[in-house]
Amino acid sequence: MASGHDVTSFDPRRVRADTPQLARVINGRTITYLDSASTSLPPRTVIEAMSRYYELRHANVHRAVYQTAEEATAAYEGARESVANFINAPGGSNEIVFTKNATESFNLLAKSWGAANLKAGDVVLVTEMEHHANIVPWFQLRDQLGIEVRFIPVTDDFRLDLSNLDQLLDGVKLLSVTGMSNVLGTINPVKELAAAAHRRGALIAVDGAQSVAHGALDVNDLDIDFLMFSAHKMLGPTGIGIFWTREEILHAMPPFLGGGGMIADVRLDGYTPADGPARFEAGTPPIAEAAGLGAAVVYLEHLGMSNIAAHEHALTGDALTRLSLEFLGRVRVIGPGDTVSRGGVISLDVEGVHPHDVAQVLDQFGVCVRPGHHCAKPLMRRFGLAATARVSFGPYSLVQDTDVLIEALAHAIEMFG
Amino acid sequence: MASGHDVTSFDPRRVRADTPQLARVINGRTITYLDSASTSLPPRTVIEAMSRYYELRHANVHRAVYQTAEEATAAYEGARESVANFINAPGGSNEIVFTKNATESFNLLAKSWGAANLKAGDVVLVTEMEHHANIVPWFQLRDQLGIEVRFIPVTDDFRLDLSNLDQLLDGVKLLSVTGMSNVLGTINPVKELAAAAHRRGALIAVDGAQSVAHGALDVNDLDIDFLMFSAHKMLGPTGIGIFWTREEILHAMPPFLGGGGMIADVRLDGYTPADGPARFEAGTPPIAEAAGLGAAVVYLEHLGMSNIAAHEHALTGDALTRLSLEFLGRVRVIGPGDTVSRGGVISLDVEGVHPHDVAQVLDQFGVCVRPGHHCAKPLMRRFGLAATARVSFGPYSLVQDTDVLIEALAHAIEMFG
Amino acid sequence: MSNLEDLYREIILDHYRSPRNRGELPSPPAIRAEGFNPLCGDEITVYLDVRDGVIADIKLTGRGCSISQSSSSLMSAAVKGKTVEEAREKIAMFKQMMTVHQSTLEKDAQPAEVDLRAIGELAALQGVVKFPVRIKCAMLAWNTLSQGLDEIA
Amino acid sequence: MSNLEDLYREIILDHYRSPRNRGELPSPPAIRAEGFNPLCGDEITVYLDVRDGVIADIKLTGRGCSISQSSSSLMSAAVKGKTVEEAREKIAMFKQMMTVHQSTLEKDAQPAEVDLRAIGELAALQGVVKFPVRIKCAMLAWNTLSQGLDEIA
Ligand SMILES: Cc1ncc(COP(=O)(O)O)c(C=O)c1O
Ligand SMILES: Cc1ncc(COP(=O)(O)O)c(C=O)c1O
Repeated sequence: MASGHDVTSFDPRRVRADTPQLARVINGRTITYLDSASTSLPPRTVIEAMSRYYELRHANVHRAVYQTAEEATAAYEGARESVANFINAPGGSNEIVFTKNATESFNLLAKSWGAANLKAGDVVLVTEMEHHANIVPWFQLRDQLGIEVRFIPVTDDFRLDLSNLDQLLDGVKLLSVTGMSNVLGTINPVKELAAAAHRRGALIAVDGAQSVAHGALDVNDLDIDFLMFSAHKMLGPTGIGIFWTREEILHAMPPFLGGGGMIADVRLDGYTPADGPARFEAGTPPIAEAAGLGAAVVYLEHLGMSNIAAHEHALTGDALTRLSLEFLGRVRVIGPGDTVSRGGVISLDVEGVHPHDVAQVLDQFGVCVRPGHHCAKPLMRRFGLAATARVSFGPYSLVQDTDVLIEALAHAIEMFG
Repeated sequence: MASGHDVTSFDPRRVRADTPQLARVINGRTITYLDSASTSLPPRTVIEAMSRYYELRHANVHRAVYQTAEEATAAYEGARESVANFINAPGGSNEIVFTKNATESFNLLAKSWGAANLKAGDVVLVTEMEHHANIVPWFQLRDQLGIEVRFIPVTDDFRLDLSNLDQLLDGVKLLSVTGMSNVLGTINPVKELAAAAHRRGALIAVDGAQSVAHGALDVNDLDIDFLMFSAHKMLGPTGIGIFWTREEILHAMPPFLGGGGMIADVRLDGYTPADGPARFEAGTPPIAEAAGLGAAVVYLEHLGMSNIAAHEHALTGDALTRLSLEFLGRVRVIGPGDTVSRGGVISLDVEGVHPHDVAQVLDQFGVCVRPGHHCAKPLMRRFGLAATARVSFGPYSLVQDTDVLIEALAHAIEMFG
Repeated sequence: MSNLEDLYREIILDHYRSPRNRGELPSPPAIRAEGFNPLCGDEITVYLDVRDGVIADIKLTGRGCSISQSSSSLMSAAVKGKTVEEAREKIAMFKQMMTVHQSTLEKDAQPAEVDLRAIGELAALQGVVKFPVRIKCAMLAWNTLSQGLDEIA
Repeated sequence: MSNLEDLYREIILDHYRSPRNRGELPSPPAIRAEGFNPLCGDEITVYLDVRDGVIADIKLTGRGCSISQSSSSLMSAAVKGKTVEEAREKIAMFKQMMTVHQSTLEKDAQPAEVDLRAIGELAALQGVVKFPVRIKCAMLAWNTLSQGLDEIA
């Protein structure tokens, strides 16, 4: 394990014991969950935070004076505080908007900030390794406003090709980049990219969907301007995402979705939007989900983010080594082969076995991996692939998971060999 | 009770026993929950459906071949089927889009269908009793496209003034109206309005947020074109809403939010949207929430929608009578005084006591009512009010709730008298 | 009901039932400031007749709950005849009473020291801090007064 | 592993490893139809040389999983030399095998009657119905063939 991690009681076996689904038996074998990049498995404390919420204090938030509604509001707003602390938002909870998922957060970025601040010819710079969530909203804005969407290429060794960065930044108003690729595992140099963008007068948005749960993400230290992520990838529930930006930027953003809760006044002839995060939270928000997210943050902080990162780093290094030793080139890793600036996502291309078939055979061993394009089709095309079989780790993963993975992979190869 | 209700085992006391929060003690008294119009309290079966989902089969949906992912997909798609049956969607589950709440559903209507089908000068006809969710998105579209937003007035006896309907429908492309007012309790004649709109070549959208949980809502029988509602008002969870429209309309609607899951292809130079409901479900959807919603539909169907309607109707009649007898005019009902075409929402204006103070005093008795403008400011202005204290019933409400309400109201009046 | 009596002290109910300094002043010359609480619809308009640095007269209109209305009535009584300087001090003190208490309540610490004599009748509003959603109601009049005073050139 | 062997029968693996009728035909005159499964990226292109109502030749290119590839190989073998009419019957039969089984599985009813002799080797794909997400893979080639046949004027 890497040194320098927090001195807390981190023990992946304890995390495993905390996670009910990991006790499940599938096809006669205990589940081997290797799909955390897709969605993570919540610990009991998160599940119970939501059950307790519904059992004791479910009520609509805001504007109510009775006790359960005050408690529901406290749970909802408390989660906002927790998230603000978790990412070290300089302006605190006033900078946290709750959405339904990271994808909605990107749409908020494009359709509120983008529509108000970009005009024909302005450039949004993304990368070839982005998730569709950080591509399609920009294409939509391009179709509407005539902006240019430019891509930073990816090198043959699965890193951003930054050799022409200065040129690529020409005319750029926003650089929007993933903190970590959900296909390659590559961790991008966000701090350096932020500095480069700012030098050129551009803002920088970071897709934190993959990075935020696997190592501390400090928006203040990274000096970024926007961060988007989802609770369900950080041991939290489905149905809630996060949009962060600095208070002064948020303050100037026009409303996106319209409805109750986001207004200061509505008349027969028009409306006045509310201030602060409320402006972007139209309708009844994901209240129980916020309670679950709050519990997930507490749990993650208890584990220690650097412990989680170190643990996943160690698992990844071990798996990369063993996959290469066991299968002698029949299993190709689509992503960096070493563990430098690399997270716990390992995309596999198994010679002669389609990813769907890999995943199907693995399922018979109770092993959960995801076949497909992982919502990153431009990246898949870049490497001439239609799909990969993706393995990904979480804080509850153990070396034993890799043992079963390798056993099952060997079976798949034999079967189709 | 009204006759003609389903022959099932409906017993509000059983519903109450099924609802954990109703056992809670607040300020020394068992809770009296009279805020179901704001959000309803889920029964144990709904809460457990979600816990079980997280404990056993949480996984991202679609595109996965392993067992828990198939189960998660089945839960998610199964909820779509259940909802389609629940509202009798003629095209089945292909017509059901899951959003985050009714408000997002309205934004989808305005920003996808509306933006594609309306042009400057076209009229969207709403009513003075609409929730902001059915007003603000139209104002946003007006600001963008120059459409006209027109209002059907409300009469002094709290009904839609339809005397000039034909004139009001002039130039109208869409009539968008609430099935039931969340302030007045007024139930609108949707079927007649649908016929009138269609005669004039307009489509009709219905805000089902209040109506859908309190009586059967059959889109086929009503002959409407769009329906929007939220799970959390029908004993389901927060974080999931529903958008329904007929398949041929849905098929022609352009995408709204962009991202993963809503595409058929993404290239470096553009994208091709997916078909069907998927086109409007960008990003990881509310999966656990769909499981909860599915359980809520099963539970509601088991109770029998017409039983619920009859029960709430009886409670409302009883409460209206007793409020008028007990307080001899000091408590004014802002809404129809009888129970004809009227649901279980009773807005109160207590002479000399501000709604906030009413709610505050009631809280001391464990009574939960909501003070405020209920996201219907145009309606409040229509009646010269800033706020009301709103009482609303659910299937678990009992006459005893009204007893406590009256006791607490008497105390409030005495205190401020 | 003890909590409730903390909130609705007799002085508050009295000011709510018989608000002091209701009415308008011709403006100009009077300064006119409007306050609005979008969450609950409370509204208040403050008219200030300031001469030689002294609030010679103050009038109020508006509507809202007992807390916002009694707070504005108490406020008007507290600043009428006072210098602008003194009024600003009262605003600061009142804000402190609302926020300091709130945070000490949260942290279970000792109540901060607010000079109750200097606050006088306003102390009746202390109970509000136990009801966080109502603090905005109590603050509305004071924020509006503050706005009005800022308009003095 | 019994489930798995139901899915991956030896015939399927054989057709996957040694696909029949791979290649292209000059088009025109051949009919060319493309199929695509956006969910998993499976692609297939079918070339049809139809003369006097008979599929004189058929060639396929594409890539995808063992199910989609073996299904297309089995399909090409099943329709080559057959009349368009007969090919359409095979398509209908295959669709029935995939959907009927699916619904009977769901309802725990008796398997519907599919004439296994008429289906021949294609019966090897029966196991797919137990894996609902893979049915799309098996159907891809057939849907694409159907598209191609529709293009015959
Ligand atoms: C009539 C009506 N329409 C729309 C809504 C909006 O629902 P949601 O807040 O769940 O989006 C509500 C609930 O507040 C309502 O009562
Ligand atoms: C890098 C990345 N960005 C964005 C997303 C979108 O997240 P969500 O589906 O929760 O909106 C994902 C997850 O699928 C992801 O991995």
